[in-house]
Amino acid sequence: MANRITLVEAVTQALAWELEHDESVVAFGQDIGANGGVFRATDGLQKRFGEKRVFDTPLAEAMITGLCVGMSTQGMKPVGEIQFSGFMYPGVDQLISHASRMRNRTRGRLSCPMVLRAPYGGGIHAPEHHSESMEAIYAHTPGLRVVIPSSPRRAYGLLLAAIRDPDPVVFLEPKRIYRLTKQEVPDDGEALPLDTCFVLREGGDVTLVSWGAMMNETLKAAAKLAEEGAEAEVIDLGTIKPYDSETILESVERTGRLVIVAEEPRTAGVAAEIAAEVAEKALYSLLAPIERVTGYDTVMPLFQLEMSYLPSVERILGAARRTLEAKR
Amino acid sequence: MANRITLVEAVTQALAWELEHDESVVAFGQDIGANGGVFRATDGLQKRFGEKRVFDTPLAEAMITGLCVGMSTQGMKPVGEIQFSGFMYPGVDQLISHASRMRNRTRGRLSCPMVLRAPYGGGIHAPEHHSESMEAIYAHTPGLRVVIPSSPRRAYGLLLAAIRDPDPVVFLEPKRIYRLTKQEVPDDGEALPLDTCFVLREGGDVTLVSWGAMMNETLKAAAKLAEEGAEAEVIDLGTIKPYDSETILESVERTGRLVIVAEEPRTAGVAAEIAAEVAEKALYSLLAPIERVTGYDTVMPLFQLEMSYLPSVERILGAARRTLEAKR
Amino acid sequence: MKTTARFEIGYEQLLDPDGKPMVKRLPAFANDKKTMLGLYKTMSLTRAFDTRAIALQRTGKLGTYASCLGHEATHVGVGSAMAEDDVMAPSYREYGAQFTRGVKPEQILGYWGGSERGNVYEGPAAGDFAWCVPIASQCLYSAGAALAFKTRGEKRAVVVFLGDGGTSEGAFYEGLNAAGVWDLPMVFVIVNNRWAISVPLARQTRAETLAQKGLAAGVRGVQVDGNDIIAVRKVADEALKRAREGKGPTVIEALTYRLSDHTTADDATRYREAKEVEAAQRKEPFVRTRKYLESLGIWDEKKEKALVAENKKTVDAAVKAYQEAERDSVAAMFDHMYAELPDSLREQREAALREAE
Amino acid sequence: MKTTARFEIGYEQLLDPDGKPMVKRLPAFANDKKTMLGLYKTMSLTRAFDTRAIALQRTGKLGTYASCLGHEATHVGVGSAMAEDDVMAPSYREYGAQFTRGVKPEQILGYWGGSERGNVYEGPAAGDFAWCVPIASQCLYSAGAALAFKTRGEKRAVVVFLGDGGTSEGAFYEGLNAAGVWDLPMVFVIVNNRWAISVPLARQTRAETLAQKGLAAGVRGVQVDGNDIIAVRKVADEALKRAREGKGPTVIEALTYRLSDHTTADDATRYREAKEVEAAQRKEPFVRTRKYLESLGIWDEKKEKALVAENKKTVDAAVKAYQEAERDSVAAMFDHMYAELPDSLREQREAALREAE
Ligand SMILES: Cc1ncc(C[n+]2csc(CCOP(=O)(O)OP(=O)(O)O)c2C)c(N)n1
Ligand SMILES: Cc1ncc(C[n+]2csc(CCOP(=O)(O)OP(=O)(O)O)c2C)c(N)n1
Ligand SMILES: [Mg+2]
Ligand SMILES: [Mg+2]
Repeated sequence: MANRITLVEAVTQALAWELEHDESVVAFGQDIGANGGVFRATDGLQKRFGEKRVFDTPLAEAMITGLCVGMSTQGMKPVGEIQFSGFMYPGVDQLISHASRMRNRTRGRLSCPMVLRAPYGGGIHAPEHHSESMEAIYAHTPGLRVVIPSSPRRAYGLLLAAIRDPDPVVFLEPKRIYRLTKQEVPDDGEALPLDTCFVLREGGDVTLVSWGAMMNETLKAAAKLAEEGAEAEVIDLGTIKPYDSETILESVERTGRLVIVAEEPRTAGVAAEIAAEVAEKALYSLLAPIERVTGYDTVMPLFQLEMSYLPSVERILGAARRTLEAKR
Repeated sequence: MANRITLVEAVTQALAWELEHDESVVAFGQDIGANGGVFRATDGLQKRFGEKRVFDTPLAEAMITGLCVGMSTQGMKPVGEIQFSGFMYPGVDQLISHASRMRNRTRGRLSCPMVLRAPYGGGIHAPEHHSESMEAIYAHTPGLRVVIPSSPRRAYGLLLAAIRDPDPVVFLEPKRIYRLTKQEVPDDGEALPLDTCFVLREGGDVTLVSWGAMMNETLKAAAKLAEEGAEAEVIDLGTIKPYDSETILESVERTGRLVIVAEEPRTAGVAAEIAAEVAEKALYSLLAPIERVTGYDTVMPLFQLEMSYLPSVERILGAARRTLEAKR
Repeated sequence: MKTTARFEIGYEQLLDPDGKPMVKRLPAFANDKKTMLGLYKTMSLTRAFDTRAIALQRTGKLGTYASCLGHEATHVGVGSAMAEDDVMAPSYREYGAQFTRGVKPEQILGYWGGSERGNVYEGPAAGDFAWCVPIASQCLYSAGAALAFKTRGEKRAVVVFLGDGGTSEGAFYEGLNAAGVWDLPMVFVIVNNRWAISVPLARQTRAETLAQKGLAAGVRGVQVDGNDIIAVRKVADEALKRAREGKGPTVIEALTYRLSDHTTADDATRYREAKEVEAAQRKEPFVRTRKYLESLGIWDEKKEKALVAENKKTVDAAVKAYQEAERDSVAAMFDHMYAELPDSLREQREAALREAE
Repeated sequence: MKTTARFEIGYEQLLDPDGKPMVKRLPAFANDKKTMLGLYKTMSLTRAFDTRAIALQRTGKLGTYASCLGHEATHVGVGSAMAEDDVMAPSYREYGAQFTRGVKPEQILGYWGGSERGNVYEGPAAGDFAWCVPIASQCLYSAGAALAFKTRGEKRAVVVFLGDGGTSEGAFYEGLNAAGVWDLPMVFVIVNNRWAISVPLARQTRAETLAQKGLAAGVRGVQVDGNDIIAVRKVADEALKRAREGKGPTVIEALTYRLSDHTTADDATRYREAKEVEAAQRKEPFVRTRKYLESLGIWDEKKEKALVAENKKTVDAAVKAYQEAERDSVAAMFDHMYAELPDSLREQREAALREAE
């Protein structure tokens, strides 16, 4: 059964599983049918499940998002795809004004068990608007759930969980690592828990928190630190909102040092939230200033500069070393 | 010359000044002409400056935002009004994808000296979508400037500065205090500085940072603390992005205690940013955990519960007292 | 230049302002006494409710309220044409339509009284959408609901109401385009009451009719006299039948007039002429309906009085229920955010409950 | 039901695919040798550029690139009709139009080569908008530019290009409605190349024509054979004249075909039939233009060869300039975010520069 697949194939596998086992699931978006999605995330699904279950839409993101809202209120489980997360903005009104509020507005009479998927993040030399990381907008919105996988196995398990979740989920896929590595991902329909961090590496000297494609650089930095004699605990946020602060607080209480790594713009991002939470709840444990290694407060540049924008292993190491050297 | 006016009248006065002194300024939005705006912020302006300078638009926020973008690239200084900040979302794409990027995209060839005004925040018993505080979305967006006044005088001076600024400004007006107090506001065309905090009260025991309508509760809390023998330094952020962290850091270095008060939802808000910045740059000065007193991560409820959602003087006092009592 | 496409927009009116039929044969339902009495009674209850709601607001017992004065024939005509399992997506003043769906007057008061409990509908409305404040955004989720019905092969339609102002929003157009391309079972009811707060139709669009906006999406469009309950009901019946039969969506432009201020927070004298309102008053929907009923011999002064009394009782009871309802508890702010309360929110909930004590 | 509005959509074609005039009298410019040679030469340069750009991408010397194969007549026809001080709002493949505005081939390469420097146009294009990736969003800022011209009483027009797919976005419609209601000096050029990546027109909308989408906003709409340079230029001339004279906006639907993949990242064989492409190939814009020029006696094989050689030189020079350009410096990421660098960004800039060392 077990097969070695990439992250994007794990997405396809999860979609196929749910389409197969829950007839209320439908998937739609731009170019997801015959074309199988511009990243092939839906490759073969239309052929397998038919045009009623898997279909192309007109070119209108507000509409795609609104279709998710409306279908989900009527007992279906729509999985909408936005071709790139930089094109989600026209649909932000449907997300903020309706998806996130439907249950609360009707005191539970209606609800939105929908998933909105989008590839996000930089690093693939894509054109303008194709490389941004604006997950904080959705994380800031009360009522949404934001989930970001960072490995094939977590992509499979978390997407299953997202589709089964009774509330709206924004599911962002780090396209930079869509095909980076293969992993064994049994197609067993086993979901992973939402709202829970994943500890990818244990260590007592410094806590590194990240998510998405940056997990990769973060793990590399941790390996390097180990060579240097410092054991980093590496935590993958997994669910960005509502997130599992307990695991992080518990770790920081042990290590006393925290570096948060994210490719999002710096100001008022998810990294800020984690730092703030720790500064409130674990201040006395901190042996060093919290470090955020993030994208800059600049537009994600065209690709000549994108690697200068994205946090590098070196930048993470720099921050980690500073916290390790810090003395109160 | 000097006249005692409310915050909303100060907005009108600033608009009138700029319309009078800069012929490239135009103001438009829904119901801002004959009706003078639903809060009367543009009262009398159409009569005074004519329909070419002050005019009603069709009911389309993406369009209003886009008009600002386009007009400003062609040498005009548009001031668009969105009737309530809860209706800005359809225009978010124009803000994020264009207004904030135009200068960078063209390496300075085109730019967007535009202002997008909107009343925001809770506390006036308004219907759904009329009471939210989502400034963090705009603060998180690289390339935007976000300005929020908290008194008639600052409304006048900051709006003048915003209109004259060569880059796009989201100008959010705390409608809860539109008519709360009157202040002398000389109509002298003097702008106040952007990107600078305003220290409203000096004190050495605890730093209270806030903005918008919450300034009022924060100042009340400071007065109460003074009665209790603790001197709070009260800082009005003024410009939310890019914000003046220096003044805050300097203050926290003196007081060792920080409470941030904001009516926005808690997760990944502007308050988180300030806390994170302080936890990075002034950690060793902190004598107590940073406290955030914010809205909850819930939908801003309909008005029966809105006062339970908004930070109260009591909540601020509770947080301030906790930080004052904290011992390392 | 050769001509590649041609279009026409039709207009339906069956009763003149004096209640006289303008065609030889009215639709069958117009001769059905029960149907016609039902329509009139709901219109009348709506008016009674609206009047009282404004009074409640004026005396500080209700929040901002959006009146439906003048729209009763459109709202009731469309609502009554719906099947129980159709779904309605209102904007924010279609009380008459909601009454046909079993929504209770006290719920509407509850909503404008600041509680989400007002949106917990039962009966035919149990699957209906709640009020939608962000103009035209209902067009998108409505398309989603319709697509769900189509996907499951259910013969159900979605009726979405929007205003003339709402037709300027991109969301309207995207919803319309979805309806067109997938032949969705939808009826877009554009309630053209000539004003969007202070903005008259001429400043909203240059289109000669709003029905023609359907053409942009290849969707059938029709105008109707929105003060003519028989015409409204007829075009709604037809549009719903087509929708349910898979024959595609319809745009109905109902021409009526907002006789009231926009909401109780508005003062329409700032921006429109009294004489325009007076002229519109002469075409309002009640007189002609009543006269038509009289011409059928099923209505008279006595019946009218009895109805007024009955409506008063109904509305009194609703006001009482509204005023006696408990205020929302702080917990309610948290308990419907997610199906299950996440840990982080649990903490915030506890803090809020502590503070409320 | 009475009819309240009637509409027609016209279609303009002047040359048949063999370059034979289909009307007695072609527009005057069609007999002006200089004009016609200019149009053809720009089309030809565009084709040469496009071919080379694809080759560069295939050999790893350029990022993803969007080909304009087949669109040359539409792009050049419209661009050449513009006055210098008009403003163009392209989407992302209108190279032919940009060449008429003085944009240099090396700038276009620079952009697809990952640098914003590619957007620093000079000459007539100095006030033009840069490429716009978020589909149809250019329709809104274009309306803003047009409103600026109208407000200042300038006789300048804005030309906005979008694709068939783009007509499904609300932004297109909102921009159109603005143009209609204020009679803005705008021309919306819908380049209907039948495909939006893998989605054919029939899945994009049910509207019979895209020109009729103008009707939703009361805006004049016209179809044109987008492979017929004379017809395109004619309808563009007319539309721009109307716009500048304050006679209002026009929607031009140019019917053409995307002969290439969507971009170099796309593989169109996954979703469309070779025979459809072959059929379209037979109507492509070059043959008929050349044959028409030959019929005027101003073109022949020799001239064609000379032109090919000249284009090669031009493109070679552009490629050289592109390849020799310095890569962007890290500072560039910060220096154009605001007119003046804010303190917080100064700190980030310094950190980035330190890291870059
Ligand atoms: C997206 C959005 N923008 C603005 C508003 C504020 N607003 C409320 S009602 C209204 C006018 C609506 O006019 P119309 O669509 O004609 O409906 P009517 O009120 O006449 O029934 C406006 C501008 C809103 N609710 N939503
Ligand atoms: C808002 C938005 N959504 C999606 C995309 C991804 N995308 C790029 S081009 C394209 C198809 C555009 O088709 P069309 O408008 O017909 O223009 P064409 O490419 O055919 O010239 C899509 C979906 C985008 N760039 N912007
Ligand atoms: Mg209206
Ligand atoms: Mg196309």
